[in-house]
Amino acid sequence: MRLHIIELVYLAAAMGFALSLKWMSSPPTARRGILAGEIGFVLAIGATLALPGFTNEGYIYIAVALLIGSAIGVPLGLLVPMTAMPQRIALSHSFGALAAALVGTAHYYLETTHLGKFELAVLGFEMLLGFLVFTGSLMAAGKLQELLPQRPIVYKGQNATNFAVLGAALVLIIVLVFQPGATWIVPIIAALGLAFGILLIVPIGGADMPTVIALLNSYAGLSAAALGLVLNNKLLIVAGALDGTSGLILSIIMCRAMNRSFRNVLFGAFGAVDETADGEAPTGAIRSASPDEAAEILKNSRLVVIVPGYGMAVAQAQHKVRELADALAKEGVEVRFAIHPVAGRMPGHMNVLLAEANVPYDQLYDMEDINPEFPQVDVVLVLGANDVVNPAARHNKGSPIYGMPILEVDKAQTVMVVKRSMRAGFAGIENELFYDPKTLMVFGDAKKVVGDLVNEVTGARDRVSL
Amino acid sequence: MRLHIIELVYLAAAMGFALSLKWMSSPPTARRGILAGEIGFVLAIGATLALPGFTNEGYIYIAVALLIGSAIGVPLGLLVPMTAMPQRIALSHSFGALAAALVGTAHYYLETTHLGKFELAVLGFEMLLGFLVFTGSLMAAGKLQELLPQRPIVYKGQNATNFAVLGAALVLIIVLVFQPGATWIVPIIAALGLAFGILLIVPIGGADMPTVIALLNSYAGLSAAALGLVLNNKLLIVAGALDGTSGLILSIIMCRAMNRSFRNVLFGAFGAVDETADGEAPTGAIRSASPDEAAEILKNSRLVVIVPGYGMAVAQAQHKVRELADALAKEGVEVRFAIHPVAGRMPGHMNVLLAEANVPYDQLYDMEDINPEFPQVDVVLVLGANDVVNPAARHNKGSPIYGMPILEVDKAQTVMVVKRSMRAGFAGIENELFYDPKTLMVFGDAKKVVGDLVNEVTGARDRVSL
Amino acid sequence: MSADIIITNLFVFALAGFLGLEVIRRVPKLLHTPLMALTNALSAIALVGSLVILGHAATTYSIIMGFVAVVASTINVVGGFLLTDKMLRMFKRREPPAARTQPESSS
Amino acid sequence: MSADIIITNLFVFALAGFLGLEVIRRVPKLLHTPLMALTNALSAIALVGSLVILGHAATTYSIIMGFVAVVASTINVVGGFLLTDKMLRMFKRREPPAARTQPESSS
Ligand SMILES: NC(=O)c1ccc[n+]([C@@H]2O[C@H](COP(=O)([O-])OP(=O)(O)OC[C@H]3O[C@@H](n4cnc5c(N)ncnc54)[C@H](OP(=O)(O)O)[C@@H]3O)[C@@H](O)[C@H]2O)c1
Ligand SMILES: NC(=O)c1ccc[n+]([C@@H]2O[C@H](COP(=O)([O-])OP(=O)(O)OC[C@H]3O[C@@H](n4cnc5c(N)ncnc54)[C@H](OP(=O)(O)O)[C@@H]3O)[C@@H](O)[C@H]2O)c1
Repeated sequence: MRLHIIELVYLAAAMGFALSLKWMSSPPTARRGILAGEIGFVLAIGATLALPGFTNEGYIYIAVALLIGSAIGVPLGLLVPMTAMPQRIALSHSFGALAAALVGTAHYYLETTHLGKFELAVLGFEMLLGFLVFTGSLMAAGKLQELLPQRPIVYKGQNATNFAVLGAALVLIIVLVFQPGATWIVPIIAALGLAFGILLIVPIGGADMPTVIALLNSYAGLSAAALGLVLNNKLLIVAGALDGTSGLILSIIMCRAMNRSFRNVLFGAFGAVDETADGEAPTGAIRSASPDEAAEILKNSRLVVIVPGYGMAVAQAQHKVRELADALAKEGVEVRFAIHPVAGRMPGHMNVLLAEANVPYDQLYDMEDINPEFPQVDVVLVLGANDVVNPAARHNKGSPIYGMPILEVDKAQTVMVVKRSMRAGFAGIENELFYDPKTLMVFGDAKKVVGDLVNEVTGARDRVSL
Repeated sequence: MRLHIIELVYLAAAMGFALSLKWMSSPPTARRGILAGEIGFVLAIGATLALPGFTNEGYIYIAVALLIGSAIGVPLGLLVPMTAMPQRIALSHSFGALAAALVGTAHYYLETTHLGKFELAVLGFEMLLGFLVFTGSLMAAGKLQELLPQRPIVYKGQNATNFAVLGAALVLIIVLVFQPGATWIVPIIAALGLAFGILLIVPIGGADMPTVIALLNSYAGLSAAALGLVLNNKLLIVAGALDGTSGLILSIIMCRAMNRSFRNVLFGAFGAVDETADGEAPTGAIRSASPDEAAEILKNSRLVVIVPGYGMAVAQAQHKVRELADALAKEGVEVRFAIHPVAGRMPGHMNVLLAEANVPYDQLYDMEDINPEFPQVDVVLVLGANDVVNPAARHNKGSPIYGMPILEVDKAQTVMVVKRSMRAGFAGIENELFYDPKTLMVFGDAKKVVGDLVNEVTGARDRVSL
Repeated sequence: MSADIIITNLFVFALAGFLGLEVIRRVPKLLHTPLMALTNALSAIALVGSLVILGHAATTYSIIMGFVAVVASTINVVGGFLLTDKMLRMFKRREPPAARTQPESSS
Repeated sequence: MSADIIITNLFVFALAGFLGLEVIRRVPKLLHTPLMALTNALSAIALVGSLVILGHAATTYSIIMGFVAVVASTINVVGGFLLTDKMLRMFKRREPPAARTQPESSS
């Protein structure tokens, strides 16, 4: 009886998860979505604790573990700056995956004798996936946090190695299926999974990390679902399936936006390798301007479009940017924000940053909506964006980003680019836009430069209003 | 083993059903949707026939039954005119429901001894629902086909009677749960279900039938799902659930469009009764015109909006209407169609008819899109529509349709109404629009009138082109 | 039947219902009549159950009931699909294609 | 475990996956980062399994593994939800409300 009530509570929890994703479909309902998800988890945990067979010491351990977990989780959730979001997400992925992997392993050792072929196969798959996502996510986090080299690390026979490792793991799983008692196999599978996770990420450039993270998310979902199959726990299955599809869709969307073949990313390295080959470097003189010159031009224009990029995130310049937009608006200048789907390091990265700075989200324009309008735009202010405004994507077949849809800022009357140097963006390629005669480079840290611009503009207004 | 393969085939079939509904989300994919649904059914039938325990005579019976069913189904599917669609759908609902009810009953008698409490309860509910939908759908079909009186039949103590019947049935189900062996109960439940189906529809006006049909559809889905619970057949559960929600959503949409409280319809009669009370009848002179006068006006205008209604369906005038639209277009007149969500007798009824007449569907405008434009419209041609253009819905609090969103044709420069008489529409109420000084009545059968209009317009063109 | 099975089936029911809500909500007004026809066909899924009853041909009663059930639901299925198909075949769009009835992009 | 259970679970998996596709497809670009954070939290559902392992406290090994698992997944869950909530609280819209990020009406 009790078991059945628990099952029903699980059902409620599953519905809660589904609702939480459904409600993410619009900002007004999104908060409710979180609530639904949280309720789902509370129900899930409560019901689980009500399961029979828990020992008293077990409950104590659980209490301690939950406390420790929360103690670490709360700061991780609240203190991490928005700019560190991608690595933050990657990191906590690794935790979830680790848990899944360990549960699978423990289950194997506890139930060894009672496991059927199907369960063993799924279990092996689940452990492999779990450990793989664990190290993979750690690697991804490291690369994004720049603890590890961003650039792809490639060596001869790389694919061979990867396939070998993967193959070995699969073979061992098959062996396990037919020799359930061969407990020595499991640690090896685990080791191979851990190794494969690393090998898989090593050759992938930083620019692909977000895609990889979404993909790892979907793997994590799969392993959760697999665990659910083994434990015959439908809640795990549902949550895993929802999670898996979501990760999958997000990575597909990202690939589209960067027009990378999904296959490439799906198999991680295997193909992403040539990502960083340079197109022929553009040359010529560049025009640079000082903030006060820039401010002059800005406040004498009718329509200004601000294109934020990863640089704004690094510089934490979003609040200053908001001030600038307001100041210009006061000057009677119309200001819009153009958001490239993969600007920054996560899908929607810029949206979150600008939201943090209280920029109303209906002031942000998607690429499709704004591109046709650039010819009417007086000034485009490119703030620490680079690849997403690189015209090479349109015409330079040699360029690695060729074909990726970009914000066509070079169609505007004037382009101002705020960045610290001539250094390349994440894709690691030159950007001819900077050499375009209509382009003005304003060198410096985004936050600093924008701050100056604000002062110039407002200062100017004060004089006027005398 | 075999059983498991069958289960997997059922899973595939279920996915097919889900896909078929998903693909109905746009005309280009809709055809594919049908295919998915058909494949789903083929798989379902094939897998079922592969189940063990079928006797040879059984297979023979099945073959015969399938043949007979198809022999009747084909003409029913191909020959029924589009105008008879609602009753057609109601009719075939009754068949499906009958099948569900009979299967439930037979299952009870075959398994009496092995049935648990839960199954008995669900089974009772399933039978009640099935038989209820059976007679209910027949009634609805009858009313729509005008074999039965359209007007609600109300008598004192009606609700009491209905509740009594329903209550009795529920009580008997409870008894059955505790005395599985009491086989005498089942026929009574069946009888009560059949009776309740009739009682439920009797007091509902014809205008509510389509809503009722959608609702019965959703009930049918529920009973299928219930059957699935009893037979532990997940395919039935999935199909039933999909079906149930779809019917539910459609009826809610219809209620919104006619702003009837959903509760009213959900409990059928219970409340719909006052539907036909008249608002105060408008009076005054009416202006009527002959087809040739009308044609004159039409072809000298720039923008004409055609508002089709149930009358067009009755008169089968859709093809002529298309001709008229083309003829006017040749005269340089811009022609649009304004479709009210509940024009006709089914949601989307007009869309189907006009599609049948090859009117491209992007020439049809939804109410929300066209309403703001009426002030710029020279002539609105109201073709056998009535309630959906009745201004009383906007201002006459007394009117039963008060608050129902309508096509605001009275805002246009000129309104032409084509109908046979001054008789009321489905809601059975007067329409002040006909007495509006800017309105011209063109009396006659829609097909005939529109035919004349076409001749006038084209004829005129020929003269011009001499 | 064991309560586990019942609960699993409730899971299936809940998920399918949720899925139904999500997909049906996206069907444009334009296609509501075909949708009704299609779901009408689907509602005859009881055919599966009918086949089992008739196939076992256990008792005269069950044979009669099963026979009627199979015939009835077959009518519903066959008729329903033919009808829906017939309707949909009529829906045409004028060139150049307009976007208003397209599904929104997956992003 | 009996094949029936496995197959039922496949049903559940398939339906949930389908449902996932349908709902996620509707999430606007605007909310993709919060979505990632949310699904990240959900992906720690292994917490349920971890609790069972640790709760039974069967062997030292299982206790250690379970303990680590519970801690790890709790971090993920707690952190994930807090983060998502923090993000979403930032999203504001300017008056008057514009419609572009609204979900489309249910018809
Ligand atoms: N968003 C996603 O989901 C996603 C996913 C996968 C890959 N990516 C990749 O990430 C890239 C995003 O393009 P993006 O244009 O946004 O960024 P980007 O191409 O990486 O360029 C960022 C630029 O900002 C400048 N910058 C860095 N710190 C700065 C600071 N403190 N102040 C001012 N400028 C600073 C850098 O130039 P300096 O060093 O000279 O200052 C750099 O050129 C694309 O290649 C995209 O494919 C994104
Ligand atoms: N579509 C749905 O899903 C749905 C669902 C539930 C209820 N309804 C109800 O159905 C009604 C639909 O409104 P409606 O304006 O489309 O139709 P209506 O209000 O029923 O009016 C139809 C009009 O067409 C005229 N007519 C009938 N046969 C004709 C013929 N052969 N030639 C010319 N005219 C003819 C009739 O007037 P004469 O007799 O004078 O010719 C009648 O006034 C609404 O009340 C709506 O609430 C619709």
